[in-house]
Amino acid sequence: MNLEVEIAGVRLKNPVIAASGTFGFGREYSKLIDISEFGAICTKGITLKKRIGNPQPRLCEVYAGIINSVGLENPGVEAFVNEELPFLKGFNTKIIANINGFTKEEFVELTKILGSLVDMIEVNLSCPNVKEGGMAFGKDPEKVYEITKSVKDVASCPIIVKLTPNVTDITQLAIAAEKAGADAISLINTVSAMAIDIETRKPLIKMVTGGLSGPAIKPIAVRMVYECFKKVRIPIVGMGGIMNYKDAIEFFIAGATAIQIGTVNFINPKAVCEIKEGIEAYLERKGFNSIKELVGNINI
Amino acid sequence: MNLEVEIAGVRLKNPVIAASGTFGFGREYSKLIDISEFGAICTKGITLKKRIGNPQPRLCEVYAGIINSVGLENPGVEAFVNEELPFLKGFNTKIIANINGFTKEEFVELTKILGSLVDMIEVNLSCPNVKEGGMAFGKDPEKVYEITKSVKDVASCPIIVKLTPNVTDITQLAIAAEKAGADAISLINTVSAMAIDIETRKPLIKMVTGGLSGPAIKPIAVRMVYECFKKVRIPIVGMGGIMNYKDAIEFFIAGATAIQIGTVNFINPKAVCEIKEGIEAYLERKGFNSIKELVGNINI
Amino acid sequence: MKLLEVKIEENVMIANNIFLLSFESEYLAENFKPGNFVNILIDKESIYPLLRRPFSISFVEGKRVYIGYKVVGKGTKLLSQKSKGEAIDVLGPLGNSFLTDTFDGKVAVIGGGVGIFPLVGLCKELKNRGNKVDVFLGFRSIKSMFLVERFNSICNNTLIATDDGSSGYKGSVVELFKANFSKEKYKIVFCCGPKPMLKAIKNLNLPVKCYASLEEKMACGIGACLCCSIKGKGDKMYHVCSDGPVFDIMEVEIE
Amino acid sequence: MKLLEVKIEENVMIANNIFLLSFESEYLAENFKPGNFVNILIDKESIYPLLRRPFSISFVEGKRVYIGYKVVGKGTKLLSQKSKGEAIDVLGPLGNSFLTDTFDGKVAVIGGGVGIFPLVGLCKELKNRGNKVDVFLGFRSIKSMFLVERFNSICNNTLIATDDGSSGYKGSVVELFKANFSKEKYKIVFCCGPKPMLKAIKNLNLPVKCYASLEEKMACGIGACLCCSIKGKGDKMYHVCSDGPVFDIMEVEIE
Ligand SMILES: Cc1cc2nc3c(=O)[nH]c(=O)nc-3n(C[C@H](O)[C@H](O)[C@H](O)COP(=O)(O)OP(=O)(O)OC[C@H]3O[C@@H](n4cnc5c(N)ncnc54)[C@H](O)[C@@H]3O)c2cc1C
Ligand SMILES: Cc1cc2nc3c(=O)[nH]c(=O)nc-3n(C[C@H](O)[C@H](O)[C@H](O)COP(=O)(O)OP(=O)(O)OC[C@H]3O[C@@H](n4cnc5c(N)ncnc54)[C@H](O)[C@@H]3O)c2cc1C
Ligand SMILES: Cc1cc2nc3c(=O)[nH]c(=O)nc-3n(C[C@H](O)[C@H](O)[C@H](O)COP(=O)(O)O)c2cc1C
Ligand SMILES: Cc1cc2nc3c(=O)[nH]c(=O)nc-3n(C[C@H](O)[C@H](O)[C@H](O)COP(=O)(O)O)c2cc1C
Ligand code: FES
Ligand code: FES
Repeated sequence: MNLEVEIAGVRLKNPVIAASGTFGFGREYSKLIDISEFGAICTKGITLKKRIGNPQPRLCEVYAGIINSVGLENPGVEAFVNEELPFLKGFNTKIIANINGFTKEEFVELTKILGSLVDMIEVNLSCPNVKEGGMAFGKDPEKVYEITKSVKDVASCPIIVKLTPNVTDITQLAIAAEKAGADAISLINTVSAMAIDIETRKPLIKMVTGGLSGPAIKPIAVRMVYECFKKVRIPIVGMGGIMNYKDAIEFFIAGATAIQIGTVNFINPKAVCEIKEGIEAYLERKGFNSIKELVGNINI
Repeated sequence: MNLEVEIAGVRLKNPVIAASGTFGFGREYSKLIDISEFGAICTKGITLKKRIGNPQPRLCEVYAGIINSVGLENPGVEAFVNEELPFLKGFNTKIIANINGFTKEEFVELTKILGSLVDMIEVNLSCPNVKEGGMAFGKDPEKVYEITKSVKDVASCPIIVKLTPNVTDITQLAIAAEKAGADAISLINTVSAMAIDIETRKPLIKMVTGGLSGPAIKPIAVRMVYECFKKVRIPIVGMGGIMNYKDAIEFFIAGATAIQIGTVNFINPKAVCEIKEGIEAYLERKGFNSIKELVGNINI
Repeated sequence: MKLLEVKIEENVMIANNIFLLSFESEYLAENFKPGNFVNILIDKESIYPLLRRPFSISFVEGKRVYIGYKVVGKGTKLLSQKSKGEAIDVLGPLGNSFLTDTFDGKVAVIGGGVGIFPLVGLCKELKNRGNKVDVFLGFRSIKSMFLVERFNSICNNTLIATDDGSSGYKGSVVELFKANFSKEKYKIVFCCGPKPMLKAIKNLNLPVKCYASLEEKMACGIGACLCCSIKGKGDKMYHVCSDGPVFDIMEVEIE
Repeated sequence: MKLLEVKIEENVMIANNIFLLSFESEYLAENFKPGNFVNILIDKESIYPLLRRPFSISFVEGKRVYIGYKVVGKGTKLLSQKSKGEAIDVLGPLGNSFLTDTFDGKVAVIGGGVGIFPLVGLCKELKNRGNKVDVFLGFRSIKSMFLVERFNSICNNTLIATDDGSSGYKGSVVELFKANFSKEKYKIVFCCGPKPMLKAIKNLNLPVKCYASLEEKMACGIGACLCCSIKGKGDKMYHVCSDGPVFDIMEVEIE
């Protein structure tokens, strides 16, 4: 069964990608599974300078999901390039660098540095856990356009723009990204959320609100992928709450060319293998010849 | 323990309200529980004319939630007044009429008819399951202002404005409603969502998308209540995924003066009693004298 | 109707993936009418599955209430894993019931798949009331048959149709029924089964009354949420849970 | 570290709400070092609880691995309901370990609440290496005590503190330790317990090295998600799951 997909000329041997921030730089999981199983690995969010991230607590569990507020802790782009990238390159998988700027210039700078070193860049315009940049930019279609355009101008690799679900109409962001020349969009980043410890009356996340991921957000993500699929022609990378192959199939039918899996890695590090096998068996059972035939193939 | 709360001069003997659309007009549940247990009952959404609602399927289950697309099936305001209201009036609980217009004039008309007959009116500017009116209005702060103002001009009872979570910034809607004279706001209505049957590749909801309710949306709802509490001074009626007293307490701490319970009624019709008892025991255990002391009492 | 906490007496597989579950409830047994269903909360703490699950009451023996079900998803799988003595939360009896009079002539009862379950209680009652009852049962194959012995002992004739012909008539149970209809001159027809079967029966345009028990996805099960609505004639809306599940087949749209 | 599917051998309550669970795993037993923990997936199908739950390996006997835990929420409740023979999915061994050398003098080990569990394995190993070990254990009251006999049989001295004085010293285990410290001239200190306890120990500004096993909420347990970060000196960030859980108490911020 042919699981190969193509995003802006980059061939992924299968459509399952490790979601940014849930897989580090691959090092840790490589001790547990063969990380070449992934079609691509999206790195932890990278910034120009090293960041120590947000204070504790950064994580809490809610009904069918988790809220996190890591706040882009990362060693900075230089350390990434020198210490992490060489390791990642040792695997037979594509590398997507997830970049985060606090100004347009930072996005441009990161793109210049990384463009020739990685297979693709995912421009994170949707991090809910930083005060500036991230989602603050990403909610405004004009800003999405502006940053995407600036990044594209200097990019020597394809650009994926990652969108936030915390907006009235995500298709406006998708359209803005497409117009600005994005090669693909990815969605959804986490949903802004909050939980309170009723014993202490304190928020369970120190920063008060954080990003909700996991099964709880899946129906929101599927809806948004479907909405965007109707509005843009560039490939969509879908994610949000995928726990198994059935969830993954929903995203393809809704219009995703590839998918990312995040939270499930924490629970089941072998999810990538199970999801790939499940997709394959499904395609065979349903008489499809390739995963591409499934993309957006919805019966309305 | 004092569970009484007040919204715009209307005293509810306790802060637990049956959420619109999940409790019909009280008739069915009255066979199962004493519906006077509720501080108030919010009716199924009422329109000027009878509506047959959306085609089947209208319901599906997802991770920790359900998606519905009832589409405001209801007998129309006249039948409500003549056939349902007299029955509801027989109980020792406040009555909140949930009204739905497809134009501003319809909202005004409904308010004129119902203002003197019920204790409060909840203006539903957030139904995701109709093409016109509802959420289409409710996403735009200016429309929220306009409709709220028109309704307030003719209202002879307090007005609650029910807000949609499917926006970039719900506080703008809250502020608009407050400015226009709303006596309270209620949130959240359901989250726009979608699920697909992978065997048939058909959406599990005939209208393709529907409204997500239940535990999955709770952390989104708590966040929005907290955001609005910081921005408006009128009382907030909080809801979204409340399954038990612990969930309810989170909403009070986040800033809700009263809460509504919806989906949980289907699962546990006695939830109202359990939640009230739980709140009471919590307040005692924590040394509070009344539920009012808990509202917005968060430790940041 | 009441909210009842009952203890499972028995929960056994009677065919491939098909289970028969029983519990004692005087209240349900006394108030049961054929066609009624219950809405079962399989696990109080569970948020997935979240909703109650509706199942017809198959039949009643003394205080003992029987439910038959097929494992199709998360909820029924969990239910099948419950053992004797475990508690489940049952809301019922719900819905209307089949018309069970003494009819002036033979009665035909048609069932397909799990739609067969509620027909046990119906046939028992029809016989109690002195009717002659022929039952037509449709299965995939001989391997997926269940309760046939029980129908045999209740009804005048038990006619089987299987898709693969491994038992009885080869083909649809509706064809089998149709072939017998003109011959037997049934006075009234009752049916329950998958939508294509009910549609086929409706399309026969029978010259006698025909009542069908329908299914729709349900949230409340008592008429409050309006999730289970179906269209009647004109703009009449029925709620399968409270106006049904049994309807005059000509009065409702079956899609 | 490996993903292991193990079968529960024993899962018994050893004090009020405190359980001791064991399973066989040659791999874990061989690779275990005191301080290591495992990340347990209690139920594969569950979406609530969703994440794995981290527990220290308490001690090892032959191929048998022991975990002790307190029922505090949804996950531990579910775990406590598992019985012998049921499978759980265990990821481990994770994290670093306590320094277990042969020290030139007495060793003090301090534990409070469930923080006592990992100290069993630690004390065993310290004794194996020929150290003299005094262990200080803090409990609420005599009723909530556990594993004391076991420590008695391992350590040179087992000193108890209870909040209500129902057994041993009345007051905090840190006070008890402090009172003994000058007298006994411990060469090194190891501790595990609730944050206030660790903070109090840190505030003693001991003239010897002190290592503490810390807890933070964890998602991955292996250093990938960065949810469990704590601050070191300057802007150094440590990850409790992979750089820890054992840290030089003076090197990390304990809030
Ligand atoms: C009035 C009525 C009587 C029924 N009687 C029986 C019976 O006697 N025996 C039996 O085996 N089945 C019966 N069913 C169908 C039964 O309710 C479903 O098979 C069951 O709910 C499936 O639950 P699940 O969690 O295993 O499946 P899932 O597919 O995981 O369920 C997901 C959701 O879909 C709903 N659902 C799934 N299938 C159906 C269906 N066919 N009809 C209505 N809702 C459905 C579930 O209730 C749930 O909300 C009846 C349905 C209705 C409405
Ligand atoms: C390295 C490490 C070792 C541990 N060793 C033990 C042990 O040996 N014995 C023992 O009883 N407990 C131990 N804990 C704490 C244990 O992980 C929690 O008590 C447990 O996760 C609670 O799960 P729950 O579902 O019952 O509680 P819930 O409160 O429902 O859990 C909700 C979430 O909070 C997390 N959580 C809750 N309490 C803690 C805590 N104290 N530390 C970290 N995360 C927490 C859970 O993992 C889960 O993600 C250890 C924690 C860590 C980090
Ligand atoms: C702990 C954690 C850290 C994350 N960090 C990032 C990040 O650095 N950059 C980014 O674009 N998304 C980040 N995300 C979002 C995920 O990539 C993904 O969009 C989201 O979790 C939804 O997918 P899931 O439900 O499969 O986890 C993070 C998510 C989690 C749970
Ligand atoms: C079946 C169903 C029908 C609903 N109908 C209405 C409605 O008519 N008017 C309205 O304002 N909200 C309606 N709602 C939304 C609820 O009132 C509530 O805002 C939402 O379900 C979130 O609360 P919950 O998670 O407790 O259910 C409906 C919800 C459900 C599940
Ligand atoms: S299931 Fe709620 S009205 Fe029928
Ligand atoms: S728990 Fe993921 S880095 Fe520590």
